[in-house]
Amino acid sequence: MADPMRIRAQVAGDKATVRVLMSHEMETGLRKDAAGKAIPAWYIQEVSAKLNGKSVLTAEWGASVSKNPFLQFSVRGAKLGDKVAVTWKDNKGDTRTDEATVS
Amino acid sequence: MQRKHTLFALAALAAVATTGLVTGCASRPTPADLDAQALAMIKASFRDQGIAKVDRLNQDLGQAACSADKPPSDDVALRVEAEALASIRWPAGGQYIGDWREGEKLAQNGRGMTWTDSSAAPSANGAQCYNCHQIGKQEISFGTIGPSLYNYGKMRGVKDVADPDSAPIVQYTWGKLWNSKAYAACSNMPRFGHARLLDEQQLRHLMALLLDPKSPVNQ
Amino acid sequence: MLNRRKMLSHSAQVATLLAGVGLLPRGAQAAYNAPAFEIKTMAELAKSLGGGTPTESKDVALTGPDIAENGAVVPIGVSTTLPGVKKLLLLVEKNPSVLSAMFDVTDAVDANFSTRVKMGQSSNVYAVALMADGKVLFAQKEVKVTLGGCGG
Amino acid sequence: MKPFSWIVTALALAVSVGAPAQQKSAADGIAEYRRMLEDGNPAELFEAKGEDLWKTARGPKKATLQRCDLGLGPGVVKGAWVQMPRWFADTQRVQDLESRLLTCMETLQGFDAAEIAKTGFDKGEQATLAALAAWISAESRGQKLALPQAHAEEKRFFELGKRAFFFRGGPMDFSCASCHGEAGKRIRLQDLPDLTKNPGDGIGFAAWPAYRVSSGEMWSMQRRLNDCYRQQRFPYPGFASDVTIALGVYMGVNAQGAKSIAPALKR
Repeated sequence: MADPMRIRAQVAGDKATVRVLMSHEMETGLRKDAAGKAIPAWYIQEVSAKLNGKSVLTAEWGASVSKNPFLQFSVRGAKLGDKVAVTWKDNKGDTRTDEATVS
Repeated sequence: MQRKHTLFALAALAAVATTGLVTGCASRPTPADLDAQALAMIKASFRDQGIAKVDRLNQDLGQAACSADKPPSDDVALRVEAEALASIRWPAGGQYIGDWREGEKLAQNGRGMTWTDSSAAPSANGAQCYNCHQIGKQEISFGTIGPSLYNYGKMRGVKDVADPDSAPIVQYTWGKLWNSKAYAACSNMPRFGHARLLDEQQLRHLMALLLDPKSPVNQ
Repeated sequence: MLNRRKMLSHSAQVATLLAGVGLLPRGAQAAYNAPAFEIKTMAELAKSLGGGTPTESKDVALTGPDIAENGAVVPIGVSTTLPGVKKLLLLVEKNPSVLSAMFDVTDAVDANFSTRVKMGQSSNVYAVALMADGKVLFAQKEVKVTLGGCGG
Repeated sequence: MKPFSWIVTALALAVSVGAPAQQKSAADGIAEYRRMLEDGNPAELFEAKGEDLWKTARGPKKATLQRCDLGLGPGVVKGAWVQMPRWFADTQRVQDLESRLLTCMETLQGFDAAEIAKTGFDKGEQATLAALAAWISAESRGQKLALPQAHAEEKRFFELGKRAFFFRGGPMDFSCASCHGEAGKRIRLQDLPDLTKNPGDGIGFAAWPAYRVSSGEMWSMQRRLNDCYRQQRFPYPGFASDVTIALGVYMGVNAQGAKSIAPALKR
């Protein structure tokens, strides 16, 4: 079971800047282990965000996004106390959702 | 056998070193005490791993002489340099120069001799040069622990490595690569020939990189 | 500024990229667009041409370092102030798979995203904006990846 | 940001000039790269994990670490990191953060400290140690290093650490001082702090633990020292062995007064 994300959502004028750190290996499938056998690909493919339950962002990633990924975006019309939820889904079907309050 | 015994002795020493207070030497230890305790602590703190064995901690004269925050006395330094100079093996058949392209590859390669390397053979080692020196102008990722070697041969007026006029600098460069301590007792530079980090052929390639007028280093 | 020939060559590259990725006018896919992320080389991409010619545009911004101290983590940002942008893409020309990330732009977010990508070697990086009217605009910059540490 | 102007500048520098300017542009480029990474250090992920591990009942004794004494009294975490390594009366030893955590995990939670010390980095309870170190150091973020030197053993370990720092050995004749004994030097493009004095806020000892982007791992000071010795071509230093702790005392006391930014982000 994957570790929680770190989500910071800070109001700046009429929008909130959201910074997300995800705990994930983002293994490309191109690397070999010490024994020389290929390490299977394991990476986040889909990322989405909701503001108070309403979808605001969907993104698709490849294996070339860095390990323990960072994502920054800005949600329009977000106010103090609003809830920002971020969800990722990887190529093994594992998924995780975490929520933060806009501050 | 032999080594086992010394190890036990060292372990005992180390125990003293780490529990010095308990065993009652609450009065300030002398610098000499501390030297002995430090040595025992170091020997007791490391273990063999892969090709990196604890015998790597056994210092020779030069290593011991250059293990303080102050340089060694002049006479010790001179002894270290004399021993180092005497240790230099000059290349078979006076053949000093190889292929600068191979030299560049070696200079770029920073691998070798760690406990994660499988072989200690020269063929498994890089020459580490760019870690500490600027060499070719095209490589911007270079270290500054050593001086820049850009235009090394050109600046020393080497137009033809075979020219007798070039002999002194050619020989000095070989000697510096073989055993840097021959010219500076506490040089930070590894002794590539003396410590068997690189073989003669590899050293020839580095010589070419530095001295061959056709090498990009001298353009 | 880049001269015209350079412009065109960049346009061509991006055109082949996008054609291969299957993102030109054929419309957006709902599910994860696996083929888009399987493009291996520029040559592979060149096989499948098509779609409008991408044009370099000052209205698309790509942020990233000139030099990356480590290719494992290269901070890249893509943004545009133009109305009517549908998708923003991040491409690394010399990666085994050129497409790194693809963001759907909605009215609820700014067309401005930052993330971090792996780069195997120094390469051009492209920020591409797919517009509602089918136009394809891009910005590009070279990011140098240096060999760090002791190379060991 | 105007990508093209960047490129033009870069090209201009690359083609026209000699070493000095090129070095400058490279150094500036690296500085710019580091600035871009400042926001969003993945070490945060490990801090969160570490805080959780500190407060979770674990081990054979099903206990938390909340009564662990890091030098400022049982359970006091804030400010503890910037005063370690230090003398601990209960163990009669000078201990750094990791060796002290081993003591607590053994006495409070019933783990086998020797077993954990033998475990490879990032595996099993070693991963726990790395996360704990990330959180504990973060609890002293912005504070100045203030290692105690009152106790005779703390003074003695400083002296032992100094000697270890200058100890030359191995097939390449390296000591810690080979790379860290002088200011303003680099390996490749990496600046090398002079660890024989205070190298400044958030530099050297005041920057570890750190998240290593090259491996995507959280590195404690123990792991940092272990890799220094690997690159020094030395044999393998035991985890929490006296030489690593003595070096911690030497570097930490030299950096006295430097602000800690741990856990930092490193190449």
